[in-house]
Amino acid sequence: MSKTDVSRRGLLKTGAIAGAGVAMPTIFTAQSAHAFTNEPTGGTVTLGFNVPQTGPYADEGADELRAYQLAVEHLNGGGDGGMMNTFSSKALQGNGILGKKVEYVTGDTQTKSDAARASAKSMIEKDGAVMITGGSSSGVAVAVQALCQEAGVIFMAGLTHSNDTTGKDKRANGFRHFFNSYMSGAALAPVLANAYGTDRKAYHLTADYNWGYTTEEAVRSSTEAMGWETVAAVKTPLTQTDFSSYIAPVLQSGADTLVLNHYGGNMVNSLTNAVQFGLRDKLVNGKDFQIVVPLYSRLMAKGAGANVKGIFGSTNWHWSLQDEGSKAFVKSFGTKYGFPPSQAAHTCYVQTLLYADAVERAGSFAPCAVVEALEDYEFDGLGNGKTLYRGDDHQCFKDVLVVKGKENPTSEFDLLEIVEVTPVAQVTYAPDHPQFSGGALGTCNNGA
Amino acid sequence: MGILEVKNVGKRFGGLQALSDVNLSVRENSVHAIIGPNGAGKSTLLNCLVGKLIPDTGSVMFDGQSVLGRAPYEINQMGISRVFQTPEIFGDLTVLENMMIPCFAKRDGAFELNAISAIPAQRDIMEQAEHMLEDMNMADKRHMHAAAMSRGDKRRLEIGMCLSQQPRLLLLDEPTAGMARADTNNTIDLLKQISDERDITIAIIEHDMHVVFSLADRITVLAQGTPLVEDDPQNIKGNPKVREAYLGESA
Amino acid sequence: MFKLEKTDQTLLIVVGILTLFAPFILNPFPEGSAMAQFNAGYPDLMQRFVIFGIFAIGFNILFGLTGYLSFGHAAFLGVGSYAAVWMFKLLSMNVIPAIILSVVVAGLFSLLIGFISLRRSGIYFSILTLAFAQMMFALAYSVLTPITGGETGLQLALDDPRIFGASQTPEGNIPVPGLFGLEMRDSFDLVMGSWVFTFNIGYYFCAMVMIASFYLAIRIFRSPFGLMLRAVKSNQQRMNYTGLNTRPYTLAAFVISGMYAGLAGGLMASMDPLAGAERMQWTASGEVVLMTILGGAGTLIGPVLGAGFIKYFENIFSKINSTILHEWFAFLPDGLEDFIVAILYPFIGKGWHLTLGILFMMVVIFLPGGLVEGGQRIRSWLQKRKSEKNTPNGSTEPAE
Amino acid sequence: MDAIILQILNGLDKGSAYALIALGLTLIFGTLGVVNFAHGALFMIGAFCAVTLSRILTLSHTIIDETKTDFLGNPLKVDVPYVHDIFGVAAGNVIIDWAVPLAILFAIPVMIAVGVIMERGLIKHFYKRPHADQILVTFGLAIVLQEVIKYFYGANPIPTPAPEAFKGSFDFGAAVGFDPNLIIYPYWRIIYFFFATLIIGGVFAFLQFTTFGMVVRAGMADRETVGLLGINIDKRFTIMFGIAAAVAGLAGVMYTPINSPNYHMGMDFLVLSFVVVVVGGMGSLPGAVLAGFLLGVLESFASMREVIDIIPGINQIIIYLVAIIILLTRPRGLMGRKGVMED
Repeated sequence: MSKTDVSRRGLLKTGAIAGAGVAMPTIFTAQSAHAFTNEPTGGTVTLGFNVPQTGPYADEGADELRAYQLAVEHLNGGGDGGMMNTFSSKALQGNGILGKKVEYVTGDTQTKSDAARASAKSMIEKDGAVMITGGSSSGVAVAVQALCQEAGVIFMAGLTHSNDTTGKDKRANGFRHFFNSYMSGAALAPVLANAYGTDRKAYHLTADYNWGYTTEEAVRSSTEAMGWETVAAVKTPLTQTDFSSYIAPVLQSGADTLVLNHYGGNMVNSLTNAVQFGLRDKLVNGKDFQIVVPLYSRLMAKGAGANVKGIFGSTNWHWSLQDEGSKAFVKSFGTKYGFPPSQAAHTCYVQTLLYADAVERAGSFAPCAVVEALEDYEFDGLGNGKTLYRGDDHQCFKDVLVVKGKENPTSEFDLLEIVEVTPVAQVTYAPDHPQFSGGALGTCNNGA
Repeated sequence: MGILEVKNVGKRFGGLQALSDVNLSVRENSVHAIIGPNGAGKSTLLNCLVGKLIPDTGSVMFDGQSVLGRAPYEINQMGISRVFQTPEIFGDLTVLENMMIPCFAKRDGAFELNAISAIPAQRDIMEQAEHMLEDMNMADKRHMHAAAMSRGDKRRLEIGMCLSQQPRLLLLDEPTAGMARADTNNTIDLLKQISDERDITIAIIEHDMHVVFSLADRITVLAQGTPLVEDDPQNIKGNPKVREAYLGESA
Repeated sequence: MFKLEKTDQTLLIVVGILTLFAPFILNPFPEGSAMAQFNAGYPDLMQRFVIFGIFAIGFNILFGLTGYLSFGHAAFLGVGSYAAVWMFKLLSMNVIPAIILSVVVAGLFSLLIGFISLRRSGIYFSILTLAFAQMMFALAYSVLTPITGGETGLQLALDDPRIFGASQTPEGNIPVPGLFGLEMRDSFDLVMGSWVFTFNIGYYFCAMVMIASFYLAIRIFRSPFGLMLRAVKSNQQRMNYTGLNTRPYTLAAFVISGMYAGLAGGLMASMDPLAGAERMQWTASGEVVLMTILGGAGTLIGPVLGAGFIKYFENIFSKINSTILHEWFAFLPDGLEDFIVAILYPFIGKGWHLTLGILFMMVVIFLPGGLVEGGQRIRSWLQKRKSEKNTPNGSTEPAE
Repeated sequence: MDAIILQILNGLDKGSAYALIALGLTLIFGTLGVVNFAHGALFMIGAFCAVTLSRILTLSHTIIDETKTDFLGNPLKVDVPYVHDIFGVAAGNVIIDWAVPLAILFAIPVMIAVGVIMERGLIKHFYKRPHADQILVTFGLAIVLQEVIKYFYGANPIPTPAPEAFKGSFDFGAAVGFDPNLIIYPYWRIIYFFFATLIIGGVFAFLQFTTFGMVVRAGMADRETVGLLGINIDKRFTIMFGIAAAVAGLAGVMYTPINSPNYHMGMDFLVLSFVVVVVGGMGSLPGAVLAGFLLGVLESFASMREVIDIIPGINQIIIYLVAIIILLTRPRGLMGRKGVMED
């Protein structure tokens, strides 16, 4: 009796159709035929797009899905090719990946690690996906990344910002293009010092879970290094909706800056509440009171509305960037969907292209070959300038954007403006940096 | 010395003295009726006997042991069974199952984790329950849902359930309340039969004089929370105090 | 056989056969066909069917028999998972000790929580259990992160100090849970023409445990203890005045169903060694309530059906996207195709919640006894039709 | 001291929101005996009444501004609200700015209609069904309602600000002699508090002083007897359901400037409001209000960092901890009646 670690429907799909009508043979599949999990042997290759389709991040998931569909279109030679034209690697031909037409399946993570793993498993076991990508939270990213490692497929993380994804929970089969908490802190601190001075007293409100912890740590250490003082850091429950009881004591503490280490709905509510309390109209220690949001997304800005005006934060990418890659992507996305892409859409699109390119360059879909092709790979033309996929932790190193809520937005998508493009050198850290300690990458797993 | 001795029992609800200085002695193997006008404290007294209420003062001794402070199930295990004004049975279960539960309680005590053996394997219990159903003339209804039966049958079932525990004292709370005449007479006959055939003491709270005088060996009259008189039925009938307090009012 | 009555025995055998042949039954459509989307015969989902089946069977022992509605049962599933993963991290990758520990730990938690919560009944009991579970979820997600992994869940790592067995495989990967050398994730495929059937070791392990759990549940239902539990639901007053102490009965039922939940949690971790806090959230507890009521509370098979129904929806319906819809209706003229897709689209894929909500309402409105009642109605309708056929002059029999 | 005063203020404000939702829930439970899991959805629909009104007010036609370009380099399309055309730009902006208060007028008829339709179309058939069925069907309804809202409005929160006039906060501290900025409170939250107490008072007065209210209260106490008196209690109960829906809806409308509404805000409040109702005692209106304020204040205290430093995580569990303690010491919540929802 032969054994497989997961089923290989990608193979069987085509094989079985060819053998349709022949009901006779009863074959247990033989192991030797497959070098790795879900090896695509027919004319197509299946990718799994695992994004939140229900729950609070459903809109972000929808935007990710749009980007994936666009990427598939471009990979298969449709549309205007988008960033494939500006990408420094020219391995992609617009004829699918390694000549195989790209197909995809979608799943709903519900932004819950269990559901995300279930849906990823179904894509691997049922649909024969050879790569899983997507997600909109670090909990999901870490959970699915571990699953992909075990199953022997590649995981290209979507939106995940916690240090842990490429820190203590890193895995050899997983790759992150998105930036992380440390980079946010490192990029923001100089801009904040520049704008608000170096003797600020900061009050942190931190979402009480892993991502919140790493973000608080990163922002604290980089602002304190510039001379800021951290007056207090209070943890807030994930399920909190009304932050008034956390915002109200801020002024009493003598702080003159509020840092909201919140994401998604938490951030929308805490920022709205903070502005409601009129914090930004106050004068403390002779300085204007300021609010900082380390991680911005367009949907968060949209949810918080006018409250974001003038508030600093960081993002991975923004559609108003004027490099050729960004312009090409915005153009093809905007033409197809009628509005500019979000940073989540960008990172997902880029991850798909990077995966496809690595497969082309490696000449194989085998995860270990892909890992080798991506590790320490340097590229350009995908929107963030020269970028390195570091081999030590599978984290992309690239420029980080410091942004600010726009005072006079012209549309519901035009909410943030770029204040500074922080060069990659300033956000690079050593692989053994204490904020990323613990855990090991391990070795790549081909499964099967 | 009776099997049930109530001494100086008093119970207060806020500003209302529901019972005061109640003394009562129920002789073994007798039928003792407690009568009284509405609000005389009959139900309160009963609840003090079964552990649902704890009296403020006094003592309640059953067979030489105090029942005070014990939970209803413990008092029941001592040998006191109660029949309610509206039949309290297991409506969702079949008649046979209803009858089996007290048999289990008698055999296994207040709690027994008997989760694996099948019910039909409990032959002794099955036999007891079937036997009691026949005694109660209900064998043909054994697979009926108890809730679907007539009120008279429910009452009959409830009495049967109490009897299958072989209690030493059976407390009945207006067992014929709301019954048609025919059902009432049937119930009287049933209780008479029980009292004659079994080694059992019965205490009955009743409003209906017909029932009381057809059953009771001894009667306590309760008025305004305190016993007025305790005597044999024929003496009660002629007692002017009783007539004034109770019978006169209803006559 | 099995010391069961005939109908129960038939039921057990039917369930056993359905479970063992699930890889065939759940994959009725050939690979590559448009309907293959509805195939559910892949290991993960099959495992989920039986694991949530166990969870719901256990929940039904409490809710179906005693009527006590616990709104925090997922907490026991959660602690079971944590216990199992810790066992993998510290002791060995064998699933047996992990599952034993998860049952024991869940039993202890349910003993404590049940002891306190069962002091109240009705909705007050429900809210107490809900409160305990929500507290456990909130703490596991935040303050207890060092023990529970918090947001990212408790996972295995390459440097786990495993007493029996290596921290890493020779290839440098994390070992996978197994049963004396049989790896839970191992599968083999059977190809028959266009059909592919996957047989997964983990699934069969879970299936065996489920059949055993189901058998145990039947025994409990039919035992004197089960009778007492139904009596508790029917009339607590009469219980008390029949010399029976209801508290230990309800507590025993609570602990047994908590242990079932722990077993389900342990199995989940054995199939996929990760334990996340979301497993304990009130929505997860609500899900098992829905499974049980949807299938038919108090019936033996109902909860299993309900579990399958909801998990099928969650995993199959959520994956249908507009591209697939367009493929299905590609044979139609373009305008009509777009129209039909536009109508269906809100109900599938990301709209699966909507469809599930509508189905809940339909089932509760029209089938108060759950899916089991639906089955009974169909059966009696079929029987009626059959008897109508058997009376050639067409005269129907008088109603009973 | 100032910190404690501030958290009491906070707690009262939070508590007024809890009390308002719990009140509607109790009203439905007390009158109809129905456990309504869709009550949170009514709150959410109320909030989306405000969103809808502000969408209606900003209904626009587009004009093309040749001088500017959009992100793709095409001429910029500018949306011009019709209200600008009708009332002029200045007056139009004021109307748009006041969308939330205006939405109160809009929400009342909508919510009453939603409530009546819900009661007549669905809930009515569940009066005699077990509580478990009621929970399931209303839970299903809640899912359907929120998914429908999500379909039309998306999953992201939608900012719905208060009128410009109510922005900023009031300095309580300075008013009573503390240093400035120590005890500040946003105007809109103060309004919310008074609005909530007004509605709560209104509901109590309505039940206390009108014949309608007296009949309903009698019906809450003993439905059958009131039915025997030949009073059509069903019709009144339908109206009560409409009123309860309106109360939930108004709570939602007024809540929108505090937190941007999203489709799952009802579910977020559902569990909490049930805890409030049960802690107050099922079926007790004063209990619900009392419990709402109590839990609001305690939650605020638990979120003080001085408290969290002593007991880490207390802010995560305070509500549930209090609920457990109260239910263990007072079997039927703060003011519950015997025998209600205990079977």
